[in-house]
Amino acid sequence: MTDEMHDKVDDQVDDQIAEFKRAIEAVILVAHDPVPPDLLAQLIEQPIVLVEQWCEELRDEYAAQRRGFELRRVAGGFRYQTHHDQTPYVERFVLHDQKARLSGAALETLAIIAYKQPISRAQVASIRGVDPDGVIRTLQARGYIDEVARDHGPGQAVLFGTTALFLEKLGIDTVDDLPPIAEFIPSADIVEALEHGLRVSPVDEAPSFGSFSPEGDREPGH
Amino acid sequence: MTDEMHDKVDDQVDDQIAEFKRAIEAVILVAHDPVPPDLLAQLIEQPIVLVEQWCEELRDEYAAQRRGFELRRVAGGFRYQTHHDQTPYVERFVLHDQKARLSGAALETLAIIAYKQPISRAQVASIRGVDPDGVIRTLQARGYIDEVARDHGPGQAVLFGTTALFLEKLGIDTVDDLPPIAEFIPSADIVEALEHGLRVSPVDEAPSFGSFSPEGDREPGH
Amino acid sequence: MTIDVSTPVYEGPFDLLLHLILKEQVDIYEVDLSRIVDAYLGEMDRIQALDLDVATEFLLIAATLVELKTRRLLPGTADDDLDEEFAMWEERDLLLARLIECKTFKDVAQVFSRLADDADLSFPRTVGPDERFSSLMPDLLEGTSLRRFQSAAIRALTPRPEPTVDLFHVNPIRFTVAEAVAELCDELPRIGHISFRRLTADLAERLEVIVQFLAVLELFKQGLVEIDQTERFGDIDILWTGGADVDPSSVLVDAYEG
Repeated sequence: MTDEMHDKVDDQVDDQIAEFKRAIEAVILVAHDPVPPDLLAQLIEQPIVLVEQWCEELRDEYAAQRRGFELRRVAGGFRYQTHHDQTPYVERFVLHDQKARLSGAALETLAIIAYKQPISRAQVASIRGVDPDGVIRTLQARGYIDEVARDHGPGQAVLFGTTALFLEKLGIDTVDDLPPIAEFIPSADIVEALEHGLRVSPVDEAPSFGSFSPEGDREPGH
Repeated sequence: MTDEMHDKVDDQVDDQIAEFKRAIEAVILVAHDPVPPDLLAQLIEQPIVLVEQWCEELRDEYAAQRRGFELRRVAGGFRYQTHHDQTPYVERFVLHDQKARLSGAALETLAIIAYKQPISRAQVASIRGVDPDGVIRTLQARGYIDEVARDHGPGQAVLFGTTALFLEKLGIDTVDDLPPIAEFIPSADIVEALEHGLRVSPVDEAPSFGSFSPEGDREPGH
Repeated sequence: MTIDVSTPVYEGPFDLLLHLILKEQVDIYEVDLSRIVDAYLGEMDRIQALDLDVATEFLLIAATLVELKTRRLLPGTADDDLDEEFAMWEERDLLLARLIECKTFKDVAQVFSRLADDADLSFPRTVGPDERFSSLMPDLLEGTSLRRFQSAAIRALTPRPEPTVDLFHVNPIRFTVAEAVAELCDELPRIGHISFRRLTADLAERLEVIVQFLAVLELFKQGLVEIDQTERFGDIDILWTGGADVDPSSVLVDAYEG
C-alpha cells in the first residue's frame, strides 16, 4: 500500500468516526435522561469503549470551544447540561424551577442510606438516634431513595437504597464515585475528645482500659 | 490611541461577546420551546439585533463543525434540534427507548389534572411552580387531556380534564377509580418542619404523620 | 401543630451530645462530664414537648450520662462490683461508637451538600425529541401502573418548602456577626451568587437573620461582595467578588455583639 492510499484509508476512517460522533450528539440531544454508553453503542453498532472515548472527545471539544453547555457523565449515562458558570442566566430563565436544597436532616439520612444500602428504616433510626420516618418519606417523595428490597428476617422490613435521581442530584456517575467512608471517620483528636467527654473513670485516674479504638471492628460503614 | 490599545479593547469586546453567546447557548439548551430573540435579549441585556446576529453565528459554527445538532429558528424562536441527516439514528433511539414513557414532569402534570380537574393552566402552574405550557401541549397532543370547559370568571380561562383514552390507558373506568392520595399528602407546615429537623414542638397535637408505625397500607416497593 | 422557633435545632440526642462535647474540645483535659451532663439535661429541659419516640432516645442517653457521672464521682465503687463496672464500660463504648458514627455521617452530609450545590449549578436538557419524531413515540402511558401514577400525584401535590440555603453544619447556636462573616467567607466563594432570601430562608430566628444581614453588609464594606436590589423591598442579590481564598480572620468586624 502506498502512503497516499494509507492516508486515504485514514481519512475515510476519520470521516466515519466523525459521523458516529454526530449520531451520538443527536441522540443525546433528544434524550430525557442520561444515555448509557451501551445504549449508544447498540444504536450506532460500535464497541462501547469507542463510544465512551468519542463521548469524552466531544466533551473535550465543547470545553475547548468554551461552549455554554457541556457533555457530562451523570447517573450512568451522558447528558447535555448547562455550564456551571452560566447559572445566573439560566436561573433567570427558569425562574420558577428553583432547585430545592436538602436540609441537614435529609442530607445526613441520605448519607447513611447511600453508604449502607440496602438499609432498613430501623437501622437508619439507630444511627441517627431519631425516628427517620418523616425524612425518609420526604426523600422518597422527592425520588432520591426508593424501596429496593425486603429484609429476609422476620417482619420483612423494607430496605431502602438510592436512585438514579440521587446520582443526578449529586452530579455523580455511580455511588462508587462517592469518597470512601473511611475518609470520614473522625480524626484521633475528635475521638479522644469524645472519649474524654464520656470518661468512666474518676478524673485523676488514667483511662487505661475499656477505651474505644476507632480502628477496631466498630468502624461505621464499609 | 495606539494600535496595541486598540487591540486590547477589541479583545475585551470579543471576550464579552463570547460570554453572551455562551449564555445564549445555555438558555436555549434547557428551553422546552423555541426561545424568542427578544426574550434572549432581555435575559442578557443586549439589543435584539445583536442577539439575532450571535444566534446566526452560533448556527454557522455548529454547521461548520458538522455537529449532529443544529440551531434552528422555529416558530419565532431559536431551538436546538437534531441535524436532518441524523434522523435514522434518532428514530432508532426513539423507537428503542424503553424508558420512553411520560417524563416525571409530564406525569406529575397529568396527575394534577387528573386529580384536580377541571383545572386551568394557571392553577396547574401555581401547583407545579413551573410554566406547564409545553407539557400541557404534549399531553393534549397525546390525547390524554382535553379542554373540558371554560372558567366562569373574567378571562374565561380554558379548563382541562382527562379523556377516555387516559382512563383506558390506566385501565380504569372512571376517575373515581384513581387511588386515593389525600392521606399521603402532608400539610405544608409539616413538610416545612420535616425539612428543617426537630425544631418542632408539637404542643398538644400528636403528629400522626411521622410516627414510627409498621408498614401497614403504605406503599410497597415499586 | 405549632413551631417553637426559640428552640435551637438539634437533629437528635447524638447531635446534641456531639455538640456539647466538641464545643469543649479546646483543651480536652478540661472536658468536664459534669458540665456536659448538666448542659445536656438543660437542653432537654428546653426541648420540652418532643414527641415520645424522640424523648425516649434523649432520656436513654441522659440516663447513661448520669450514670457515667455518678461513677466518676464515686471512685470507690469500682472495686465492689466488676460486672457492673464492665457493663458501664460497655454502655459507654456503645454510646461512643454511636457518637462516632453520627459524626462520620454528619461529615459525609457536608460533602453531599457541596456536591449537590455544585450539581445545582448546571441544568440538564430534558427537552426530548421534537415534533418530527412524535409519530414514532410509543404510547407514553402504556405500562404506567396506577401506583406510579399515584406516587406522581403525591409528589406533585405535596407542598414544596421554600428553597433554602442550609447552614446546618454550622453550630446551631450562632449569634455573632464575626461568626456569620466567617461562615459566609466559607460558603459564598463556592456558591458565588445567591439572594438574601435564599441565604436566610433556613434561619428560624429574626435575630439570626439580622446578624446575617449585618455580616453581608460587613463583607460589602470590605469589598468582598456586591449587593444589588432591583426593586424597593425586593430581594437582595449577593455576588461574591472576593476571589477564592479569603481568610475570614482578616475581615475585621466591629463589635456588634451584645
